[in-house]
Amino acid sequence: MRRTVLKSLLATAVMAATATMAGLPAAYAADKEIVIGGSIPMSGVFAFAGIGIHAGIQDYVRMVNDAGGVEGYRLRYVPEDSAYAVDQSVAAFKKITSQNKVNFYYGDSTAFSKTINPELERAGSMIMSGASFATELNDPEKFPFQFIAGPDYTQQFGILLRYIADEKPGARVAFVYSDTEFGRDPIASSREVAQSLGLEVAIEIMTPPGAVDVSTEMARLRRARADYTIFHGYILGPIPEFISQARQLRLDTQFMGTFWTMDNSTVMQMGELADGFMGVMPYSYYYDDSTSAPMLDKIREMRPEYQSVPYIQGFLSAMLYAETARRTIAAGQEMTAVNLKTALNSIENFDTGGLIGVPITISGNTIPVGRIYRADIQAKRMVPASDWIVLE
Amino acid sequence: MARDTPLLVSALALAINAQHELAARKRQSAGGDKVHPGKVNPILEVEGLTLSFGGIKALSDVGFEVAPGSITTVIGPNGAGKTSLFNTISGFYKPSTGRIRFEGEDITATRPPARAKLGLARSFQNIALFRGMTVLDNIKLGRHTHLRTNVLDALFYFGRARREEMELRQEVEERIIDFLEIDHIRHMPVSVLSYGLQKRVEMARALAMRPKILMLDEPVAGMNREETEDMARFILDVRDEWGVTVLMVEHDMGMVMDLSDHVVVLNFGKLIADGTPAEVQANPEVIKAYLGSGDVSELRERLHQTVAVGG
Amino acid sequence: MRIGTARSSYRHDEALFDSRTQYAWLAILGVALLGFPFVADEYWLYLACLVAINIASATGLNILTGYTGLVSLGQAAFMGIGAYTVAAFEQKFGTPVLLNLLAGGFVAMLGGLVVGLPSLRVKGLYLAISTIAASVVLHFVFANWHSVTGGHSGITVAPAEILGISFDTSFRLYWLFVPITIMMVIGAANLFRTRIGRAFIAIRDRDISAEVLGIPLLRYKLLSFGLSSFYAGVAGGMWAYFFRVVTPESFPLLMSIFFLAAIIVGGMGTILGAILGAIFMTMVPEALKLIVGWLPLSTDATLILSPVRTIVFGALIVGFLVFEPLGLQEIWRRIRRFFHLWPFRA
Amino acid sequence: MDFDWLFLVEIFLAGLGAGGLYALTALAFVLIYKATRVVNLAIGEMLMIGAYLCFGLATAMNLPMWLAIVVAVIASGMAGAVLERVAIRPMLGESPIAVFMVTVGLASILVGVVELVWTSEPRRLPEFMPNTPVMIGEAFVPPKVFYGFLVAAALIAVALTVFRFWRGGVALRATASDQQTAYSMGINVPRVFSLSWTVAAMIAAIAGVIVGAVGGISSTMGVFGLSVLVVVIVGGLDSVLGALVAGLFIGVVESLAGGYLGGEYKLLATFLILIVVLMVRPYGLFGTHEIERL
Repeated sequence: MRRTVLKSLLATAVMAATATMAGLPAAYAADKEIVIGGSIPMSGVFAFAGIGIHAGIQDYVRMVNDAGGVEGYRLRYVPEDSAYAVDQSVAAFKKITSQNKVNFYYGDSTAFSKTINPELERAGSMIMSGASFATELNDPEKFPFQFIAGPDYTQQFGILLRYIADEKPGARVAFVYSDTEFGRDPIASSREVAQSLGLEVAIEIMTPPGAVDVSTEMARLRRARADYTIFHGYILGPIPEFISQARQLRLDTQFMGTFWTMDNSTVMQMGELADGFMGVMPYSYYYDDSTSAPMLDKIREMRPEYQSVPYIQGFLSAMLYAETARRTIAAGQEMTAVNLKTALNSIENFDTGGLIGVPITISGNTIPVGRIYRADIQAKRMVPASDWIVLE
Repeated sequence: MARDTPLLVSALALAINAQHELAARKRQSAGGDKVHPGKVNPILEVEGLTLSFGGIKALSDVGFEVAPGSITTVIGPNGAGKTSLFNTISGFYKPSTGRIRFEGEDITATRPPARAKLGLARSFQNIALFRGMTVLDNIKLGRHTHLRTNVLDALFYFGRARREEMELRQEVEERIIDFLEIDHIRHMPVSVLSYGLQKRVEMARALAMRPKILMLDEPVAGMNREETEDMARFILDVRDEWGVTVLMVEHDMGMVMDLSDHVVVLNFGKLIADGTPAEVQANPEVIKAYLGSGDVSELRERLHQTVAVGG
Repeated sequence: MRIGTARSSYRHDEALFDSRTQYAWLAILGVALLGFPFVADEYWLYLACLVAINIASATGLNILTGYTGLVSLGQAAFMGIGAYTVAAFEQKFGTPVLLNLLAGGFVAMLGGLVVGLPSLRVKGLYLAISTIAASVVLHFVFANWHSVTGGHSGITVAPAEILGISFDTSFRLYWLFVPITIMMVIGAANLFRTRIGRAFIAIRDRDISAEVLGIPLLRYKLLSFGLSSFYAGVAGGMWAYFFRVVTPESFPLLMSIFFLAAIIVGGMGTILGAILGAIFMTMVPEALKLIVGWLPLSTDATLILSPVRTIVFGALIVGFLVFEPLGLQEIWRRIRRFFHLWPFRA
Repeated sequence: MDFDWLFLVEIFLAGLGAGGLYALTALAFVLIYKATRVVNLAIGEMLMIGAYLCFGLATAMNLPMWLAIVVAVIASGMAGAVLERVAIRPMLGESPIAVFMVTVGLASILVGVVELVWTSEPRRLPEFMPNTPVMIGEAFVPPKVFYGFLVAAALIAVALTVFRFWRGGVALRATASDQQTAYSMGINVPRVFSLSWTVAAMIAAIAGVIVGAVGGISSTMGVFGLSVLVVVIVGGLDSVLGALVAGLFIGVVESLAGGYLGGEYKLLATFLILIVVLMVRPYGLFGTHEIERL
């Protein structure tokens, strides 16, 4: 008697445990759906980007579903906060992929993209993009199921350098970057790019993470007499201090930045110092109305207040996921990683509805397009300083 | 100061109570062949020891010998340098001059762990038991230098480690724990023990070190009469049954005069007397040192009381 | 209600587990560990592997900090040495997995010995700070010794392979990591049944007295450093096989603090403490996520997750130190004692 | 090519500027250590709290900058007192290592609180220092660094004077040399504890505002505390003079390493110095060596 009670108790416990672990959400998984998973850095040091990315993906998914989905499939977005920590991102990935049949995944960092890559190859059922623009990821051999929804960091430098070479042939440029993987990423390769464009790299200055005072670096920068100074590997960090000291010294150099520095709110935080600051941006800003951009109109309709560039990036990522899925389904193929990636790479002269001002083509793992913007402190906006630049 | 007064008090008490059990035991065990320092090869020789801390001399030119099988006691008023002397002998302090010889070998430059291995074991004045361990582990720790277990043995707990631990356990149980009558507390953490028991565990640990010479720093300080007598009995037994030489620092003059074969007196870091208990008691320097260090009239008064009670 | 068992021999008394009840529980634990991978999904297996790695490293730190009393804020850096060694061995020589893990342990041990060298001259907090210095120096080496460490982009590690089986899923890695961790934990437990463990505790409790009792301080402090960093090295090696990419930023100072927190929360100087602490601290972020998910808050609730986690992390350290310095294992012990006597005494 | 002397002078001055801030923060650290024997790893985070309070008051509450600084410093002092009462006082008599770990936990809590209130996005303090370049001879010194140094130097001078002549300072020194004796002499030791944390938090807050003005504020600015840790170890945990000398020294060394070797060598250089000092003079250049007893 007692034994049977124990047995049934045990059985219940085991069943309960199994049910919890197997994850109940899978229960309502319909067969006609496309799942977008995401390790989104909604908290932690990268939260400002994560929040935007999250909203962007969410909005696009809602928009598509409201319009009837993709070829009869509904999009489902399953995000999980990663706090921008690799172990938690991976935990989120495992959790989401074990409880859902995921087709697309959004990762939060270079480290995560690299860590999860073998897992992607093994799973062979999904492709991934993310918040990382690392040059290393732009290698279809090593990262066959990943892509970057924009230009990688070296390409961003390439766009800046191309602009510089056009504006002032033979100019001297300085690279100022942080001592992180992020900061070091494009430096070595861009040195060569600069050379091939006939530019001279006057100095490369690395700043330690969390550096407070940049006077020492400024003393070096000043002596390099660079015409252009490109910052990379920072969000905001020491950039304003550099600019402020340069102003005091009446240093004649044009300061420039890359994607993560270039959000409107980030640049405008610099206040007066931001005036004339330039940089590369692969997407149109929320308020950009220079050309007709139906997608931007829709975004502005959904969200009347300013949306950050990570929002646009997330939105565009979701758009590319959907387009990839559409092409795969339309071709009557199964949604495997190989087929999805092939479909993605078939995207050519694709109209993003103005998110990027020119039709895009995915070459390799990236979209090598961008535009130079300049900060207009009166309008508190970034205004285009060049046309769209497409790298070959 | 107060702790020094028992000299005369106890000496008197001793004189009155000549039938004291311990005294009887001692006479019995020491027998007729009273040990005379210098006649036999000493087990420990201290020679011209000087120790200074930033100009202050804790010991100056101290020299004496400890005969094997003897019970030698170092006495002296507070701050006389007794514990400094112990610390120097166990190697914790480095003397500026002088040497220490153990069984004829110069160990002045030997590191403390090596001295422990040679057979110098000690207890501490302010009890240095390891509070995070049980009584048993504290005692076992004493055997450290005589065990061979290395890291690999230990991690796998195979062969040597297991064998050694078993042998050690057996020996500790049978020879030390039983001997010192602490079997009831063997699994207790030392921190919950009474002062007297802690002192006893410290002695057990020192015994586990396979000592040739056992150095006890105030073994009965703070104990009541009964505990003191137990401890005195253990000290005698250690000498008689284990054949271990004892060197101790003690304030309880009754016990000192009872147990010791040989007494060394320090004052202000200097050796002022060195001889049998009787010789030392009669030494005017010693009396002066003790009287000079306290309130003479108070001492007299207490002497009177003791006599009154004793009589 | 349980009745104390009479011990028949010293061997029995010296055993790690002595009562029949304990063996029964051990058997249940064993069955649970064996059965777990078959009922758990990928996510739980992932967490199980992470917990195993963290237990191994926390146990190592516990030897050094919990038992020997030498505070180290370099545990993550030593894990880094192990991880890089494994990655480099795997990449350059393709040697067998277990050998790589051992090599990771040994190289980390060498690092530990060097860092431990100042431990005779400096003590306590000075030593803790010199381990921070070691972390900084090691980070620099990881980031700048390109030919071996691959600089900032690090090394990608091929999956562990034993007898043709590729350990590329959490399910398979579970069968690699859990036995290794169990062996390491048992090793640590054994250590404290012998003279070596006793010497460590003696050094922690009163190092100078220990010296007079025959324990050569420098040798044993170094030994403790060496063992602890060996554990960290092996754990780091497992980490490398688990995350499959090793970069200088994989092993931040915060990770060292995490391990210190784990042994404080779990209970310093007990084997069970390191285990409980590592499990607890690994699960806290996940649990917080669940709790925030359950709470009827708006979707923006996740935005406060990271700061809340940081606060909880600190609060756990402070809370345990102030209110329960003996850690979770003491709470566990009290619960057990309660049930031993139950229902006769509450 | 000629040796660029001006460059050397400029980075030397920049180093002194940073060193002044190190010295100031180290002073706060030593103050706590002397009075309470607590090695406070949260010193960098106390700095951060001061800077963020100032930021919050100046932006959200629109206070003028000078008032924001004053209020932030006072509030930081109160926060310091609270921390001491809640987390440090209960640890009286515990091992120094346990107390040290408490400060590690406190550091984490403070970071979390800042991220909760202000998010982890980096911020900039409103400009409040003169903006005209400062030239010493031909060498350019960034005005913020220059004025930051002046403020640090002035504060250190005030602190030293107070420490020397004011009654509370005397009590503090007495407590520092011997808690028991101080107790028996009728000094209110808990009050001294509380006072030292309050004052240290206030000093740290000022340092935080200056550091924030120079380099911006973020929830990771507590890293600054790591360099300060090196400073106090090199100078000797209990030596005010050591904190000052080592502060300037480390500042200059970091600057020289950054100027001539590159940014990645800054932290490396300071920590290598730390290791050398630990090996050669374990108790720092000016610290007191405690005699061990058996």
